[in-house]
Amino acid sequence: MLGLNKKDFTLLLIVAALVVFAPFILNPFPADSAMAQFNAGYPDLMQRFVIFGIFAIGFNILFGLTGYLSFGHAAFLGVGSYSAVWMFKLLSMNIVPAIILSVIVSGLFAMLIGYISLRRTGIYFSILTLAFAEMSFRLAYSVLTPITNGETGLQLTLDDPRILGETATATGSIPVTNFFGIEMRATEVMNVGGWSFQFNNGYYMCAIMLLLAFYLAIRIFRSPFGMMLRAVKSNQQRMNYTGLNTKPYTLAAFVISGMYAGLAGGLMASMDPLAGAERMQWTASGEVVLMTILGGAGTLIGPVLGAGFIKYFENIFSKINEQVLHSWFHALPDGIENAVVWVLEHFVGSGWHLTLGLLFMLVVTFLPGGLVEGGQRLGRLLRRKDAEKKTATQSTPAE
Amino acid sequence: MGILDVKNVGKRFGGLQALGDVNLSVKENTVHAIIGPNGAGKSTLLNCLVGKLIPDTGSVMFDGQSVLGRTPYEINQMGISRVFQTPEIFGDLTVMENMMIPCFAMRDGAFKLNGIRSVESDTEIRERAEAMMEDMNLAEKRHMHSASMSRGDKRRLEIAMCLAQEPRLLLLDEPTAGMARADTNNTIDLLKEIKQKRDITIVIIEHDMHVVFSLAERITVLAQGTPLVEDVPENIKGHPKVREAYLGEAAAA
Amino acid sequence: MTNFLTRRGLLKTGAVTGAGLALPTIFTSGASAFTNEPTGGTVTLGFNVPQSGPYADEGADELRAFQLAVEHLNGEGDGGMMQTFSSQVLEGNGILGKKVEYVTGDTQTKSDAARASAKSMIEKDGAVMISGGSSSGVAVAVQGLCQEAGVIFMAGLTHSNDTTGKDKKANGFRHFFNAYMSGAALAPVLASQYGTDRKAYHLTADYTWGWTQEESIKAATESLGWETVNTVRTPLAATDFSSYITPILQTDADVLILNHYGGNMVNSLTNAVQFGLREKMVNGKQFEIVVPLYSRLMARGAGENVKGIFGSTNWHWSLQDAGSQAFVKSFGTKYGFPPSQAAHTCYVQTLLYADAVARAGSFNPCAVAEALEGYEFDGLGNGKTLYRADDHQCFKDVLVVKGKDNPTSEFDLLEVVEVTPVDQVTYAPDHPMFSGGALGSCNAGA
Amino acid sequence: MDAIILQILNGLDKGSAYALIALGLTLIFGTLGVVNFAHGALFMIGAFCAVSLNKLLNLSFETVDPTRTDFLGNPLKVKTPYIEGWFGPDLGHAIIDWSVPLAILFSIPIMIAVGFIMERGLIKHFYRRPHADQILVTFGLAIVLQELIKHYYGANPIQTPAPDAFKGSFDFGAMMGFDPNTIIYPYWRMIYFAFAAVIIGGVFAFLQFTTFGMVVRAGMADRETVGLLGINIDKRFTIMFGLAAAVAGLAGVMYAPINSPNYHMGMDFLVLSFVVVVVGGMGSLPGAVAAGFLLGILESFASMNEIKSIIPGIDQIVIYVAAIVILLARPRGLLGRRGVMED
Repeated sequence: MLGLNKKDFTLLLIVAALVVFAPFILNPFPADSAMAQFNAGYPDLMQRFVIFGIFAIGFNILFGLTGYLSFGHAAFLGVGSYSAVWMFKLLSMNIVPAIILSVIVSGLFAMLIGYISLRRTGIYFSILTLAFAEMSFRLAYSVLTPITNGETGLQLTLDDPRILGETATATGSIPVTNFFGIEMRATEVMNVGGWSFQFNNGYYMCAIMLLLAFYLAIRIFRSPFGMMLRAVKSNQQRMNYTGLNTKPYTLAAFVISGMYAGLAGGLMASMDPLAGAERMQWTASGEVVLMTILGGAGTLIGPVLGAGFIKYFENIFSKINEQVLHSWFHALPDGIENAVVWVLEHFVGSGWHLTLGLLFMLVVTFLPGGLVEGGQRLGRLLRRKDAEKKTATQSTPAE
Repeated sequence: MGILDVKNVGKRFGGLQALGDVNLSVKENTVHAIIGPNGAGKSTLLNCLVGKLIPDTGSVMFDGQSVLGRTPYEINQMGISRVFQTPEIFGDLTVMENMMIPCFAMRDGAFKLNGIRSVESDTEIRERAEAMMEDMNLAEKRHMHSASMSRGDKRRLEIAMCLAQEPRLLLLDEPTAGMARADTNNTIDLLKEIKQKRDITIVIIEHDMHVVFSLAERITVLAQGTPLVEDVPENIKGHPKVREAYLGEAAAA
Repeated sequence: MTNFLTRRGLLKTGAVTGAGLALPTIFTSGASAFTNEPTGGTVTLGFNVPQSGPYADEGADELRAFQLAVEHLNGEGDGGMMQTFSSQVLEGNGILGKKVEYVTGDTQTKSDAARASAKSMIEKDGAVMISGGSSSGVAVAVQGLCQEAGVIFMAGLTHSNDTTGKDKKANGFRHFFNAYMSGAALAPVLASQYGTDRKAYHLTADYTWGWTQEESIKAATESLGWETVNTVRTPLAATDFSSYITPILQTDADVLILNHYGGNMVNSLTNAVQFGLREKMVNGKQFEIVVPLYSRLMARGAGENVKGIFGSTNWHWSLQDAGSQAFVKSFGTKYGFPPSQAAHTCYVQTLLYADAVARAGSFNPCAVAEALEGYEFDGLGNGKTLYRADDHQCFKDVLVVKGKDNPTSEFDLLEVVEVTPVDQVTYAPDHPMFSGGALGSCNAGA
Repeated sequence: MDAIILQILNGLDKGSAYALIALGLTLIFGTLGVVNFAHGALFMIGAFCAVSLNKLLNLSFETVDPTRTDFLGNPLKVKTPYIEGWFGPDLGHAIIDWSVPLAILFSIPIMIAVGFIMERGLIKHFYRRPHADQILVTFGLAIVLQELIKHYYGANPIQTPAPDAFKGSFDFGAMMGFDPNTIIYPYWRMIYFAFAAVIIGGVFAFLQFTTFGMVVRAGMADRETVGLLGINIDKRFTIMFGLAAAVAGLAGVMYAPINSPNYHMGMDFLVLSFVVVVVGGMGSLPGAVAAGFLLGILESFASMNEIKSIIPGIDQIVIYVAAIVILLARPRGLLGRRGVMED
């Protein structure tokens, strides 16, 4: 189906189902229950899951396939965001030209940086990409402020030209981003019993993009091009002595992953028309590296899982404060309640970084292949149990 | 004029003259061995042929065209394939995939951005790879991770990958180094079979005289960066200069 | 989607029935009149403070103040500044009878992260007002978001002119003072202390706040006769300022102005003192260092180096007016140490918001904004204060402070030298440093 | 002229810190082949050893002074450090005053222990894992370490002064015949430079002249062969990790008076120290040291007003520009070896 084999097509279907039903899946707890804090089914976070998923999928095309570890991919995301916001400022609030421009601009930027950085391999390559990205960030933060609006981030104002759109709405506000009139920020709320599910246009826009990006990634993984990239990772020497020029292969992978990053950046700006320079900082580049490794580098679904994992902690765990903890444990006797809260306090709220750090260590120590391996192990375990059950039932009559 | 003509090639590394003034002509469809004691410059010469090193002086012509100044992949595309001392294969890939890569390289050239069509659907390449694996007795291992194969199988795979490109010149750098006797004999048989079936020129660098004398039609002896003798195997065996070169080495050791 | 604070409260009173869901209706075309209209017995406020990164301690102090304000609004504790506030419409029964709940988030002092966490408070938790923050970049970014979402933004610590200048928004309000006011308050004191014949050398953090601070203090000192020798931009990420300080030795500058905040300020001041600048004599004058924006929390990091150094601050716990004393008392009793200026502004902002809602009789951001615009109040620690309608900036007295020579405790680092009256720091709404940009019209969302 | 001399001094001083951190990082790279993202955290822990000793010495008992009041109007509790109570105010004060130099002694065993625990408890399981996994696990560790420090010490920088005796600055200008007060340099920074030189010299001497060092150097060149010789290289590598941790820690202790330590100072230095190591060339100790000083000096010069006025913002990016230029001109950095971390 769609040029995919059965296994890949199933994977695509599963991802599609997860993405389409995310507003339900991520909102498992009734809105007024104590566990509602763990609900992640609100538009902003769902958009982030999907956008960072795209970013990580793209990064994985470079890192997972070729083994080239770029420490500067956030620069492409940042450039994509800036391009999109400029498009909103100058042309119109339609996201289509904005996203197209951001993909093109970040692709060109990736071509430039990739062409230079790919002259080196290994850690030398990593440091070159890091250096370019850090330069971009620092300049964006200071000297390039006329283009980037520095620390505050590039944002829309009431006096932007928007030649194909309107400068300001009739009510005197800044117009909103849209897809041929469909407003990205519009949300429908569905209340079912104690649950409340939010369906956001912007989210579904991102979701469609994710599915396209994911589908394209599968095709790349299964194509001769993907195989060549894996061969580059495996043995460059043999590549050269097999009459293959590795340079254009790696450069193509670099540019493609840069364009994925640009798409993510453009989408991010389309959901929330502000582009902050921190998006380009090395920590942001490091984050996508962590997402990919955490999920499982070189696997199709891993990076998406990794992205979801990190964004979930950043957005959910950081919001659990002392009051919330007390509300969970108020049934306990006071002394114990305080003790439990005191312990947990370290790991949530302002301590969310600690939890994340510990989880990084645990996952990589016990699941060398990342979260995907965790899933595989779980699957194997279940199958084995299943098999045991079967053998048990089969062997019973024989006795 | 042979298919490969090396004229006056010299190469220095700092103060060390690795190759002095090497002249060598390899005739088409022959097996030509280059032997010599350690440090004689055999590997340096080989590296000059495939573009890994650029000689300081002289010329290297393959089929009337100069290979100098070309990158390894360009030289490969001219029709020269190389087998390494330790098998260089794509360890992370399966045997089948290993086989398909040279097939792609042969059909699509040094670079083709073919990112949409799946490998599976490319029957032409699959068939070619299958045929080659069949030919080289690798078909049963097609789904194996190539890194987990035995050394002999890796060597076989590497040779198969080279042959899949239908090269006119195959360079072998000590193909039996570190192999057990039985594997060595298998490799000899394999090379003989290849020679029998195909129109191919083979240049082999080898330490193991058993291998050399089983295969070579002509032998060049290299010592201290210069060719000592070049002749048919029968004449090499008792040649005094050769003895001196090797015994000298033995005495030094 | 009510947060469970609601639930907790309800459980405690044993009345679980009929809890109306305070659904977040941001960006929806739902039935509500405005974004996140509170329909149940509670109202949710969102406190967005830095919990990680260099300003985490400042963020923690802001959070303490918010918690205290919520307690006081709900009628718990001693009421703090609610007693001394000139407006007495708040009754200690929440806001408009609705119990005040709150949610918190981590800005990480990054525009992106701050917007993400503010969005989650609006979209997920149904917050009707967002407050807090410890940097101007974040304040401007979140203010923009609140404008789009249709909720009120009560800025926390943000000192850049832009927040109520070129980036001002109809839904955003700032109680904290700004760079212009710092300059205007500080310059006369500097002139009287150090004379009018001085040559100043500026080191400025290379980002928007730094630039507006430099512009303001430069203009203010120059108008008093000072000469500006040089203004040098330093990278925000710099940790060692030695290579920016040594060139000063070669100039004839006799005052160093550090337009730095936070970690930058601690390091640049420490470095400047290390290089012996304070012992230096230039043209027969003692070399001096000035830090236009002081933060007591940060000053601790610079230790003894702050002694005798002038700067300005929005508020200080040693003020003797009834409002300040009431606040210090209730904060100090609860947490064991005096509040910072960041805590003060956040506490005041929360009360001002609640008061405006109460006076307007509605949570509708447009009604609240109207109640705040042009509102004059007193008793919140800064004397008589005006929320100016033109730019949503508070105008009040500004404190000029100096590093204390003999501190009695680790909190007792600054002493108030002068309370600069409000008239002296007031500027026209169309002042060039604040021009460009417009409030726009208030957005109620929905 | 005097401006240039000053910037060279600044560069040497910054370079000392970079070189010390990069030295430890390279030791770990070179010997263990591990990409240690927690190395900055070790530097930070070192600095917090100084902070902790200072706090420890300042542990106080309280006496109530009824004549003064605190911020709530209660009688003021005056704190007196126990040390001053035990040794008398003068000696006690002197001990507190010298807390940073004392912290050097205090930190060495702590840092070595931290290094051992890290290596035995975590890093050794990652020797044969891909570099990506090493990055993830050490990055996780760095986060955990800095969050723990944040939890106990807060996020604000903590002043950790040098002894009073070293607080002033030295007038080079007067000595060299320039105008007085034009070339002055703080004592403590000069001490830092000298200290760094001693440590770097010590590490080199250790590797050069001891049997232990020779084995380790051989191990850096070819781990497998040395292992085949029947030498227990693992044990030595553990010790090397402890040594690298101690070097990073000492760099941190001595750095504390220059800039007040805070919990994320390790992360601030992390990226920079990686750039330094790579520019120096993977696996080369002299390269790391040379690159540290080179980048330190470049950074100082780039922040001169004369240069900034030609290229605005150059001081923000000079290190990265230099890194790019050097890596493009020399494929393996200044002194890197072929094949180390190239795949």
